[in-house]
Amino acid sequence: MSSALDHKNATTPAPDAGARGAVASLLRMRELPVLIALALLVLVTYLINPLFLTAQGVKDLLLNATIIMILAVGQTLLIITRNIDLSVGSMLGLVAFGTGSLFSAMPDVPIIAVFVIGMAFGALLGAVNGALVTLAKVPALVITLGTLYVYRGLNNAWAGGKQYFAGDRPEEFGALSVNTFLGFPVITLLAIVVVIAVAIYMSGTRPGRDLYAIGSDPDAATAFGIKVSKRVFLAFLANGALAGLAGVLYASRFNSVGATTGTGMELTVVAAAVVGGVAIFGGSGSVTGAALGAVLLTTITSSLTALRVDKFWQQAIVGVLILTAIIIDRVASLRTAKKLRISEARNV
Amino acid sequence: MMLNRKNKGRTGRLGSMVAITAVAALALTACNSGSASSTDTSSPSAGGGDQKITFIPKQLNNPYTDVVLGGGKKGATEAGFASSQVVGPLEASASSQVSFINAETQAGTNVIAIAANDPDAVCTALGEARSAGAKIVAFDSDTNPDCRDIFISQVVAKDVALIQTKLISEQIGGSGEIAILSATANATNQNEWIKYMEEELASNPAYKDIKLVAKVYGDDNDTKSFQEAQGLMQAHPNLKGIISPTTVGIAATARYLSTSAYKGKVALTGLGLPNEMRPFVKDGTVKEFALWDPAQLGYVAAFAGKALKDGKITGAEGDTFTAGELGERKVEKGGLVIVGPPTVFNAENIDKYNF
Amino acid sequence: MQQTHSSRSGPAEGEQVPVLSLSHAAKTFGPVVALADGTIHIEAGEIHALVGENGAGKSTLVKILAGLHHPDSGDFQVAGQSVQFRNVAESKDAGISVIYQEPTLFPDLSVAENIFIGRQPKGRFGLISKATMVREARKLFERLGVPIDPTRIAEGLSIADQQIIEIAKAISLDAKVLVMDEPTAALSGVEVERLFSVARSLRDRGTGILFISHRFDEVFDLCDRITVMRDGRYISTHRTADVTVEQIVREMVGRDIGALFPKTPAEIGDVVLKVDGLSRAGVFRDISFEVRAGEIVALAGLVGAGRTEVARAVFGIDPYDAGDITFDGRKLRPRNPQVTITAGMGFVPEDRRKQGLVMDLSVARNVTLTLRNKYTTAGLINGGAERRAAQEWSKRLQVKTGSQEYAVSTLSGGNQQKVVLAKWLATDPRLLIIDEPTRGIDVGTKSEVHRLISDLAGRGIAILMISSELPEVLGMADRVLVMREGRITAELDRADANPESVMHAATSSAGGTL
Amino acid sequence: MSETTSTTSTAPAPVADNTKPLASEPKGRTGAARILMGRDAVTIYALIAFLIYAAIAIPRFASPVTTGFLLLDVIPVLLIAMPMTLIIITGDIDLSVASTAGLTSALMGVLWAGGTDIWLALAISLLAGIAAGMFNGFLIAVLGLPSLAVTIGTLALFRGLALVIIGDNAVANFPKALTAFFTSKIGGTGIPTVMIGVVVVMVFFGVLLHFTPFGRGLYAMGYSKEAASFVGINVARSKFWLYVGSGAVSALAGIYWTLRYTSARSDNASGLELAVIAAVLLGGVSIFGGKGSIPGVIAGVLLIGTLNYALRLARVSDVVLITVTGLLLILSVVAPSIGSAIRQWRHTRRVRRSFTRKAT
Repeated sequence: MSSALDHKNATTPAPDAGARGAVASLLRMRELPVLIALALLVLVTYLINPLFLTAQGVKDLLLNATIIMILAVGQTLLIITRNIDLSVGSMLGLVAFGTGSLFSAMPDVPIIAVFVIGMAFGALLGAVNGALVTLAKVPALVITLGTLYVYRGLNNAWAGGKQYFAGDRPEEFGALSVNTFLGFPVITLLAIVVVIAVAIYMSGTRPGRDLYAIGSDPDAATAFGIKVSKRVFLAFLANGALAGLAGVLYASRFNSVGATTGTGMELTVVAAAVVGGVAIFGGSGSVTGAALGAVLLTTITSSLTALRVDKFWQQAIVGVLILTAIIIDRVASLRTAKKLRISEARNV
Repeated sequence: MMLNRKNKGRTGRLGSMVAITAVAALALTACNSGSASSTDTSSPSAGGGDQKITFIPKQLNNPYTDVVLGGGKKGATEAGFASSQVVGPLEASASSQVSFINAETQAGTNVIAIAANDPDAVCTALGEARSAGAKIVAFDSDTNPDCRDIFISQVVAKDVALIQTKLISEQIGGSGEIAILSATANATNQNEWIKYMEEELASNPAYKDIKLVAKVYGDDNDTKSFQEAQGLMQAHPNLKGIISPTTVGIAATARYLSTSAYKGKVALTGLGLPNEMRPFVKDGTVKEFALWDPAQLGYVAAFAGKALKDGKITGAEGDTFTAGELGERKVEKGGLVIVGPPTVFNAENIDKYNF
Repeated sequence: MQQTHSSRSGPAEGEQVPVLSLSHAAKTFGPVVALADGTIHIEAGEIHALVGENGAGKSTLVKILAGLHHPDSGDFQVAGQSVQFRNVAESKDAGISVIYQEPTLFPDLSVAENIFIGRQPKGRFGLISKATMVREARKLFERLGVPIDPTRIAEGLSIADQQIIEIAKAISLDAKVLVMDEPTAALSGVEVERLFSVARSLRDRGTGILFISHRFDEVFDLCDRITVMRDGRYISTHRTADVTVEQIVREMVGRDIGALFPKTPAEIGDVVLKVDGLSRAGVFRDISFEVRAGEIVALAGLVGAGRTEVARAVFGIDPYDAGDITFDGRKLRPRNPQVTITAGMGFVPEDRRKQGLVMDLSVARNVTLTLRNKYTTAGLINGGAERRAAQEWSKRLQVKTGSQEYAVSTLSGGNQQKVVLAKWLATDPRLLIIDEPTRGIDVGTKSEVHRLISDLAGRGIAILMISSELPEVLGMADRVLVMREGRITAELDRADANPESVMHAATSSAGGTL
Repeated sequence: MSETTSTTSTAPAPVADNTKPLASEPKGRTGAARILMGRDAVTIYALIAFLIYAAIAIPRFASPVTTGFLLLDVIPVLLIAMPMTLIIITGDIDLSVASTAGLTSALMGVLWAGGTDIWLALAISLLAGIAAGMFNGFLIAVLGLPSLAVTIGTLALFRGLALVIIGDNAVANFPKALTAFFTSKIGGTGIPTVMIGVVVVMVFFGVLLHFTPFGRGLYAMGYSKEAASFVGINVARSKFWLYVGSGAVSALAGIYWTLRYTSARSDNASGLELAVIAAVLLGGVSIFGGKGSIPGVIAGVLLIGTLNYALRLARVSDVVLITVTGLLLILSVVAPSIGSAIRQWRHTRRVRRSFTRKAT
């Protein structure tokens, strides 16, 4: 009997399963359709209007995607845990205006300090959301709808009619969104680093995997001993910090920051995540997918302009994309379910 | 996502009720004591009695608007209003001004000065205000002429249009493709200017080599204007110049140009605030642009309102009134009052202005 | 009746400190006493069985061990150290690993990840090494001898496979104490044998194992000692070699089985429900049976055998691929519960909180929920008529509640079950499907529910009862249909139905021990 | 929104217990107490309290003029809040309502500008709203897609179609008589004439929810879709019709918006969905589904509307207003939770104490 633990000659999965599995899992990857759609879009646009992929064109495409990309990454952390943060636009606005104020109060502040302060400020705002959601155990949708208003109100009260302009900020700060490195704008590189870092965190660390577990089945996660509240709180905090980073970058890139900066961004961000294959009910999806979703959405805008297509179509196309994304997910999951059911039926 | 079906407590009701009412009351106390936008003039001057004027801009918290309203408040005090107020929406949508007009009607405000987001959407509400005895002064952006008593225009619409076409023609050397980046598609003032620009470009032989290839709208939103500017470059590779007859649009476009490869290659002019445009003029992105003194707009609007309310004028063609330190103004055809000629700003003179 | 009240009996051998020792633990939920005296002592290197009827307090005891519940009183020691677990993690850290009856996997995560969640093996840069994780998982499955792909996601796995994964998880934890709450309920004979050999080798390595099962053959085959519980109390502990099955059963039940269920003979009438060749791919196959008026037909079998699924398909909740359902001579349309209800069928589901009742609504509204269309005037609900009907039915079933207006969530489990019954009786049904009629109900109310069911049959209502409790099945049913792995494997008359015949048909591994 | 697509058996077996979780769980209340102390009643009290406060503290507030202007302002929210209440009670959501209204408005403008008879234009616009609702209903009820994701998609899609239809244009020259009717008042009461229609809609949804078998079923669906299907409720069909209703009422709101402001534009009513949801939640509807009432929601809408109007009358900046709206929303959900959290904590402490007492 004692041999059971060392017993080796049980049915071993075929060794080549690994290679086949790799191809299969590549095909299963939810990022793939987004990537293909993006590639097609860029290609078609380029063929019709070659200017689309000039150095400046590429730079603009990347810059446009940068801020939404960072926000989508943060939002994905939350959606994966079955939460949501609708207040990102308001948080971004507050931090962006805060960045302007900071430069105006202390023109010589080191740029790195601005990033740190901006992210800390964002993290604080995110922490308020997280604390309300996890301590009071109320749905994130309602809480962040509330803080969407509250933060926007604070921003208006703080800024009033005041705006800070690009000229009020040091040139090196603005240059971050102008200068390029290997053809990539500096802030885009920063965003890509963020995406990679968070992607590694989500797939390669235990706390990251815990987030998936929480979203997959919150009750099971509790039963399993995962500190659900703590993880969710930290996810809100991280999302806030990323919104803060996006706010600082916004101030670097755009001309003015004021009371209305970032209004209405929340739905674009959620849309980017959904298009990127993040399941709205948690448990699956990746930050890479969400980032690609963000790039796809912003690229559509640029493509339509470059193609001189009536820009009125843009929003409708975004809507169709979102619906397509969720229908794809649904069809895929139904097919898997059916396949599994039938294969098991054969086993019986 | 809102699946944490855990907490379904249904007590604490009294608590939350008390809390809700407390917040409401608190909010009101806060507003009664120190409302940011209300400044009661300290010395109601002779003859003013207890007349009140309220300014309703397109949108609060907009720098250009703030300059206009600064002049308006000054004018209101000098003209002898007992108090002047500024109320308005946080977003410049067509219908958002209506409830403010309604509240002012009910508050018994004597003069409502408004910059309309949509010429028609505010009409019914303004009509009710007038039947309640209020005088309506439109400024900056006109309403439907039937709905107001008088319109205080920056300058002669045609002049504004002409100066911008002249500037762009100079900057692009009299030939090439140009585009217009405007505010919202329904903005009354911008549309009128654009109409004159198009007429001028078509009729004036000096501009026969200039081709207007696109009109886009940035909705007076920094981000959107920025991206529209970017789109223009891509869609029209031969673009030589852009006219942006709106302060938000010109600043956003300047920001894009100055940070892109198009800096110095594509000319930009339009209407902008000197304080906002200063860095772009200095770094060479923008050579020259124009604007009137926005403060004068509000200033004259206040005096016009006073004259209307006192019955000195009716808004008919030929009426005249004195607008404080700016002297006498005459009402022109269609109830129009012109404030003054536009100023052209460039690297030499821009430091002399602070608004 | 034998009195083996050795409640103070610690480990019989004395000198060895038990690896886990719980003494006189009590746990109440409001007025409900779930556990009055939970006592168990598990030694390193033994497999210890815990037996008792449903509701004896086994699950509560397991939850205390797992750190999910905090006992109101009692002494809890692990390896001689007093412990008080505040949460699951602390229990896990102390070396206690629990496998639940119903596996709790994360459906979106891969199988390997489900096994290693929270302690994934790390590779370079301190990051999770997926390759190592998959390799380790594969090793575990090899050891268990099951071909599950560790890279697939858990969603869509059969209960048996989910159970295997739970076991793999616990094995990988190298737990000091392994608690298995009915792990074999959904496993086939081969899988059970495999599991047992793993369990034995774990024991030989010094792990203490607590094994909970209703299958006496397994208990006697596998375990070294047996602890019996009844009505939330510790009864006795025996060495397996020293006792017989009969002895254990007597201690478990504490009274004569026959007297428990007041089944009154009823006149059996015409066929009410006829199911013919019902199949659903992967769920059940070729199911045919009849239920007659006044007859109680029990659908027996192990959890996961497909009993509930058949009932749901008959009622119209789930679809089916082939077969016919005839009710009162008329063919029923699939997937339309509304038509089924109108035709005269009722369904008392197994999960009261999720399926049977709307917990936030009042007693009255729950009772009349099935009759939404009955008490209406011109399409509007007639509140008075509704309340009167609810009043009448609650009275008839003796639902104990302060008011008809109280939310049903304020009632005890037994009274909630009565509300569910009332709800269906109010529709004047011809056939009632009752899934696990007495699950989670205290012993007192239990016999009340049984009497009710018996009465209903007496009044000519056909009853299709699904039950996992063998005594309930044997005591109540006129006829027993036994299901295994999606098929009906036996149809037994009341006279032929006994523990052996039912268990034999339910498990392919001939369970002739009892 | 409380459905998961998971097919594995993930019943929260070890967590949920069939017994009651807390000894101090509130006892059910009887009829009168339920009505007087319910969560929705709180909103009604708050509304009354605020009305009294405003009438005393804010000059000119207490007048029929207030009634008129205030009601004209809240009508769109009031209308859409009705179907939204039913949808949220079933545990779903519809974020596309404002876009449907915008689409209707745009369509109406284009039709009228294109020379269509005004009544025909109205009818077509209403049908368009119904079609939009059917589209949502099809995706959510028939295909079983999550409502939150679907309606974020249609929020963009319908607004996009509005833009496609009317572009940047605005149509303003609607028949004077019609637009005048939309702002006219009933005699000297100050109550807008259109309120008659709005009341009809409110009564319709109120009766539907509270006095019909269909409405009774919605609560069951909101608590548990399983429990609902076990009592013979056709969950999919009910959902479908709710979205159709939502589309129809959103279209009415769009028509009202167009004619009240005499302006058909693509951006009409944009952002209104959040205002509607905020009001519905403030009115005591649980975002989890299963709880809420029409009177509570009406009070919620009026509370926000009155606060808005009163603050504007007192010339308080909109800045304060949006902050207060947000705080109210947060408070309305957090306050009960804090209460029960405190009870939970007390319970745990009591148990702990008795545990240690017995242990020693």
